[in-house]
Amino acid sequence: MMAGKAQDLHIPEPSIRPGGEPDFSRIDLSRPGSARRPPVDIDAAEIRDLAFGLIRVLDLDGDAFGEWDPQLSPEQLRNGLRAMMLTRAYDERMMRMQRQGKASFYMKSTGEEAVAVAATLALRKSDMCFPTYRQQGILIARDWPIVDMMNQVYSNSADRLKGRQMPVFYSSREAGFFSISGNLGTQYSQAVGWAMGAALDGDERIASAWIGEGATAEGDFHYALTFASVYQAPVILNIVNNQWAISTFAGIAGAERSTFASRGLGVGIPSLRVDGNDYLAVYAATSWAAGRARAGHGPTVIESFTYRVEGHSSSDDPSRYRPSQEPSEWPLGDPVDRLKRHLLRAGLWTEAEHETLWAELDEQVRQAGKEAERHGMLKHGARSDPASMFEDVFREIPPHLLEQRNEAGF
Amino acid sequence: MMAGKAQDLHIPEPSIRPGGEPDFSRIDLSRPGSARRPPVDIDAAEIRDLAFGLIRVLDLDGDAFGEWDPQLSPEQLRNGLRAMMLTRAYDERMMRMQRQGKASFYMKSTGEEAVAVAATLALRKSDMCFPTYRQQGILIARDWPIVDMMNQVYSNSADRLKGRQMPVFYSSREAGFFSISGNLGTQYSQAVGWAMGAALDGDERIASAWIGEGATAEGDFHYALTFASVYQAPVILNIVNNQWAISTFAGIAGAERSTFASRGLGVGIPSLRVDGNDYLAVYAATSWAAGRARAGHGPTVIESFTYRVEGHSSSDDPSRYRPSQEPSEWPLGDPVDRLKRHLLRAGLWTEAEHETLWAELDEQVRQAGKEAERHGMLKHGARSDPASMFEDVFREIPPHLLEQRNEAGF
Amino acid sequence: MPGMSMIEAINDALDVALARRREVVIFGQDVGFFGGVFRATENLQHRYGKSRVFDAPISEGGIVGAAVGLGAYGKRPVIEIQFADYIYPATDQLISEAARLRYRSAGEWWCPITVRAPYGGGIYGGQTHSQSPEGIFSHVAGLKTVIPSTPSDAKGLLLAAIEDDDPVLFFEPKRLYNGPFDGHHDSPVTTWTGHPDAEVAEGFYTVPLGSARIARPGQDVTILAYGTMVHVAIAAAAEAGLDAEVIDLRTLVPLDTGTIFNSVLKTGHCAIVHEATRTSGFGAELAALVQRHCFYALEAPIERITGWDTPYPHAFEWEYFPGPARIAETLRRMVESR
Amino acid sequence: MPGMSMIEAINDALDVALARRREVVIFGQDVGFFGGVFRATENLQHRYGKSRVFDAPISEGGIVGAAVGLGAYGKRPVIEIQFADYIYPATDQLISEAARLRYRSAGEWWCPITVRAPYGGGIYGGQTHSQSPEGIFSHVAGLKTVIPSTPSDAKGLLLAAIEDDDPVLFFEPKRLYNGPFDGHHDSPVTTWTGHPDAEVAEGFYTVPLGSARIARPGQDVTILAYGTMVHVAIAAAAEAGLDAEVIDLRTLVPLDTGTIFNSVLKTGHCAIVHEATRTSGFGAELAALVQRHCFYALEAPIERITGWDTPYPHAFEWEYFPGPARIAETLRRMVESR
Ligand SMILES: Cc1ncc(C[n+]2csc(CCOP(=O)(O)OP(=O)(O)O)c2C)c(N)n1
Ligand SMILES: Cc1ncc(C[n+]2csc(CCOP(=O)(O)OP(=O)(O)O)c2C)c(N)n1
Ligand SMILES: [Mg+2]
Ligand SMILES: [Mg+2]
Repeated sequence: MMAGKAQDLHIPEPSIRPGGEPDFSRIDLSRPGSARRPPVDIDAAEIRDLAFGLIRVLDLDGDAFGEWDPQLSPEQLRNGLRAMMLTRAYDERMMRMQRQGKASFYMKSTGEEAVAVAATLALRKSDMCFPTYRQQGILIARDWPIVDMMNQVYSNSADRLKGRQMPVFYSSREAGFFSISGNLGTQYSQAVGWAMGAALDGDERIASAWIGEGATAEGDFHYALTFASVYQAPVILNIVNNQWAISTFAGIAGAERSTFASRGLGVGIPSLRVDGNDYLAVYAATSWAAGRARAGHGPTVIESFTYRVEGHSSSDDPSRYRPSQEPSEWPLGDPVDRLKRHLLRAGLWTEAEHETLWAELDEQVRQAGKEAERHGMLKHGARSDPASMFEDVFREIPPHLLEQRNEAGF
Repeated sequence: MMAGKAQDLHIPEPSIRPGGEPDFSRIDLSRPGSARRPPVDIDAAEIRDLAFGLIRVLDLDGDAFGEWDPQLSPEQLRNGLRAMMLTRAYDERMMRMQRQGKASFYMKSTGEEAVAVAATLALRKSDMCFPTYRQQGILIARDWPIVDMMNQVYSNSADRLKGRQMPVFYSSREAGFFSISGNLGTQYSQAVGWAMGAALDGDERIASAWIGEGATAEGDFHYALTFASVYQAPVILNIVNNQWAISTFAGIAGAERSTFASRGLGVGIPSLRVDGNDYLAVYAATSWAAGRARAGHGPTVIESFTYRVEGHSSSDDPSRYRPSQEPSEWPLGDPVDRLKRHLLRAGLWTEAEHETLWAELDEQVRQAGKEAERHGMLKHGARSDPASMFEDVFREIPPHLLEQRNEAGF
Repeated sequence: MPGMSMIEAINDALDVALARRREVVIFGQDVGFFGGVFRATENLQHRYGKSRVFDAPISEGGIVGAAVGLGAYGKRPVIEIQFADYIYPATDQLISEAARLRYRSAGEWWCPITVRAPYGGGIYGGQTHSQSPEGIFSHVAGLKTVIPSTPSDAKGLLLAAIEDDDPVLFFEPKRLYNGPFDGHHDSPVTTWTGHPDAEVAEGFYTVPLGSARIARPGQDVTILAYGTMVHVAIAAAAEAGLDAEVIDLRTLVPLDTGTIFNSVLKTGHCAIVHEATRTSGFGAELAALVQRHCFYALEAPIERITGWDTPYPHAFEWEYFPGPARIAETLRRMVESR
Repeated sequence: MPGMSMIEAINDALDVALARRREVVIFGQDVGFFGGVFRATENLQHRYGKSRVFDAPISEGGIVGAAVGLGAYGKRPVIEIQFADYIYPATDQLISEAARLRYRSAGEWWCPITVRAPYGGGIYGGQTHSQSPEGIFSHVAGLKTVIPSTPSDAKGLLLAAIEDDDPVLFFEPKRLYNGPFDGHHDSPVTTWTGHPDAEVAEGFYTVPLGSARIARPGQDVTILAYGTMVHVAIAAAAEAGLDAEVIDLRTLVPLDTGTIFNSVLKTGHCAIVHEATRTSGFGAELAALVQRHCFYALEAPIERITGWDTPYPHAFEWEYFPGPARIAETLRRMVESR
């Protein structure tokens, strides 16, 4: 991996472009169960290797191995599976609705459900999440009504965000889900600030933030790591390395020379790298980090190594920049499928139950969809009152906005 | 060094404040000569330890040890000593002049001369430097006329920068010394851009940038490391860890949990940590990094571990925030003194020669000072033509600025 | 002279610039292999190679910082900020560095960079894909700001920006990329095909920075506009039944005050339209200048028809947008007060 | 009621705020043990402890980002940007986040933060210690901008800013920290001692945001000013021998247009002074508003006397600064045109 001569600039390039055969040979897969699980009060300096390895619990057959196995109860496992499946069912329907012109935009999280769901269910419900647009699984894991999410996507009359945000830019204070920004990375330093507040108050709650591997190049990523280290804030800093940032492969974010988890080492934050498609590994890493934070040992960085199975968004066509069969050849499998196998192997689940659950979730989503559509869709039916667009710029509407509202005829 | 409980926020604090006894016990001093010198094409992953150690060549008696000894010729050694001494003599005079009201502001580099001088003399003269305000030693090492520097400090009629910049914000394209900004950190990503240009052109020249440990918390530091890693730019990224950022100790920049050199590891940049008061160590590390860059192996991070002996600037009074005897108890000594001892030990220098050189340099500075003062000083005597303040906003003066110049009566 | 859409004209300008000057390098998010999310750099990496056109990390500050360094080295970087809404992480490098490098070094270094960024609303992009930040940068001494409204101007202005030795912010009205737009969002979408301003000359040409264009000559009232709003203003004037003179500023800094003042001295009325929020938008500067220089000719107050002082709301895009109805109503009120 | 300098009044306001509300936390570069490079936070860490007043990394973006998070948690952060010139790395967190959090979450979260920053020239600080960036932020919906001109207002406005549940930029005229300044830089330095506006009431009080102050009543001409320029304007009017009404805006957003318009309707003349560069400075907005609302009362064009459209040049600070001579000359020309 050394650069070429100085005589030209090194421009990283994925191993294969459309038309070629997907190549995942560069990926270094450690054996499930092989990573050690240190005590939560370990010094960062003693576990630098964990930032370069890959913590895995489940093998591809669904068996669990090693110290990181979180030993979840059958109910916990089935809950996790259900939340991931509901997330997927929700994504499927909403993208279909977008294709039908019912929403202006949509973003799926297919293949990355564990990164949101396991990382949420390993937290307490009162912990605060600072997600990106690709962690709808958090809301679902917290049993947030999907009809409410749909209302937001449709910007309809029941949209709690009053039509102000693009689809999928959810916000739910009640669910501990911070308002999604459109500007990448900003939530990261905010999460650290929130956690600083919790530490100041001796509050038991901790914060957890997510960022895409592409967005780690933003300043806020650096600010967050620096502040988290300096003030030892009780925060989990998740990096979702799904290999792609729109059309740009992770090499342009610096993946050629080191792991994203290793970014934490430079400021002495304990940093883990986990198989992001392994529900148990993500769960275990999150539990460990949450334990650290709650015991006053400060922040943890967790890179979840995963793969963006679908296009970036409804506006994207990934076949323009990567082989279309790449997703199906991703060597770390599918998180839903892997957790299902685990349940099957353990005799806690059957194919029939699985089918029934899919049908049930599809129906749940369909019913929610019908309910949401009754409240309108961006270009059809009811929206919020347009006059409300002048509210919430400030706590009270100042005179110049009252005048403008008047001018606007509301 | 683990944090306290989550029940309060950890706020780093220096071990001692004014009134107390300076305490440098936390400083881990490796034995000179003990660090290995890897080949320049080494993979970053194999030398992570060098980012946590301390490369030292000279012991405090002046003897040189180990693989990092750059084996400089007597002339090179004496040149280095001379440039450091001239830098110090220059600083002494200019601060005195500032105290006399002849300049509005001044900043010394006392104790940090090696970080500029050795790191410059190990480069080629055609290499491009992107310094901070504390590397006047670069200009001096490149034999730039100190009278020209003084003209800038005085904003006088001979100031090439036409009175536009505060004192010490030099610029010299001819000397390969990039225009100093006032905004911390910005030069860092610019240096990487410059180096990218050189790589694109197959130019043999490389770039070297400096930043204070305090300013590493800025976004540009992160941008620079990321871009340098991604594009394998031929650049040396120096971090001058002089322990203080105005009144703020390095712990607030993250020094409690890791070294500044280790910041480079997260993006896979080979990173060295050197004794910044050891001329030979700084020289050797720079040569190694320059060799890497010129051979097409990309960037290097170098933390120079040093100490800011004086106040931040002429506006600062360090006795308000650190024990006044701290500077004299700094365990890594003085770079001028240490190089002098080395020359003495090697029989290449005598106390008498040293005294003579001081006298000569003092005189040189005095003469230059007299010459500069003849061109005026900010509040006394000649300045540039005020009408020139409307020039160089753009390449050509646009109509609205012509009008404003008119309005201003020029 | 084939007809081109604005995005094609921009792509063509970049192509010409790459061919013409070895120093031109293009980088930004997704601009390499993929050709940009709006396709502005389509095929350019393929044609000129990875060293001339390449992807950059998601780091606007780093992109501009690197561009400043590349410019100091001797390159002529043309960088893309994927949406103007994402320019803010680069503010320090733009304001403190690019804008002041020539000045602070008394001409030793300068910053021949062009920053392209799609701006403006009309695509249901909500608060982070719709902004018009031009007013902010027009306040900064040392930056030029350019905004085209037609394919042929887009090409000529972009080539002029790239040729320029000073930093130029080149804001592209994304609503016009694929067709002209008069503000009637309910009408069928039209393309640039057959539009007179879609006649784009081949090869190299420039439209000089600092010269406005009379997009529609008229006698009753002067409308100052740029970007998307030029087309909307023309439609609004027609709907108001007024013989308006619509001036397409094209460059905000430096500003062609001559063309503006001459028009207002003639019509005695001045309306200013922009999509950006009103307070301290560039319309404020225009109003301040016009009242100062055409004071005795003005028959009515200068009016600003702009986006409201709120973020751009996704579902109320068209209530926010200063569309033809709002403009026409104001125009009518202005001339009635005669 | 002891006399206080402005910096003492600010320190006092912070002291009162810390004592009054547990949620107030203060952080920024060098504000902890040291008490700030201008001494605004002197003794506060000592008094309230490290958890209430602490140093921050040199990372303006991080400081504001953390403050937004702390605000979302329920704290009320008061942060210091060491010089307003260094606010730009925080632009994205200010514009994209702090300003829009309440809006985009429809009120679920908000941003009760106060950003203090010394601004303006007059201390030979050159291009990076002299800037006045208020115009930029006044364009951003969701931010309030406050600038005091006296010790007693500084305290009351700062306390109001801290009490406010929206993000407030509080720009402090550093040239006024230790004494009033009328623009005569060659005159002996004066302190606030004995100045009527240095009478600072004890304890908690607020000066409401959004209300201007008539700093000097008059009949001939209205001068709109804020910060340092209020004092300069008063001196200039005296030197021009005019009975000027000087309005100290105190808050730029929201703006007290009533006080402004009433004055101009009375005097028929309006001059605007600020230190910031002219083009698209806040003076542009003021001129646009005044011409719109006082059109028929205005007897002469509104004039702006401002910093030039150049960076702030170290050696030519006083040629750059819109001092009393320049203002007086303009005032005279304005009323002569009567
Ligand atoms: C500051 C900023 N710059 C650019 C963008 C445009 N943008 C939106 S998503 C995206 C890719 C993000 O990739 P990554 O961080 O890897 O997250 P992923 O989409 O893979 O989940 C880009 C460039 C943005 N939203 N904000
Ligand atoms: C963006 C920015 N923020 C803050 C400052 C104010 N400032 C000037 S020097 C300084 C301390 C810098 O410390 P360090 O980086 O360690 O360099 P040193 O002075 O020790 O050489 C600060 C905070 C600045 N110049 N620019
Ligand atoms: Mg990604
Ligand atoms: Mg330092």
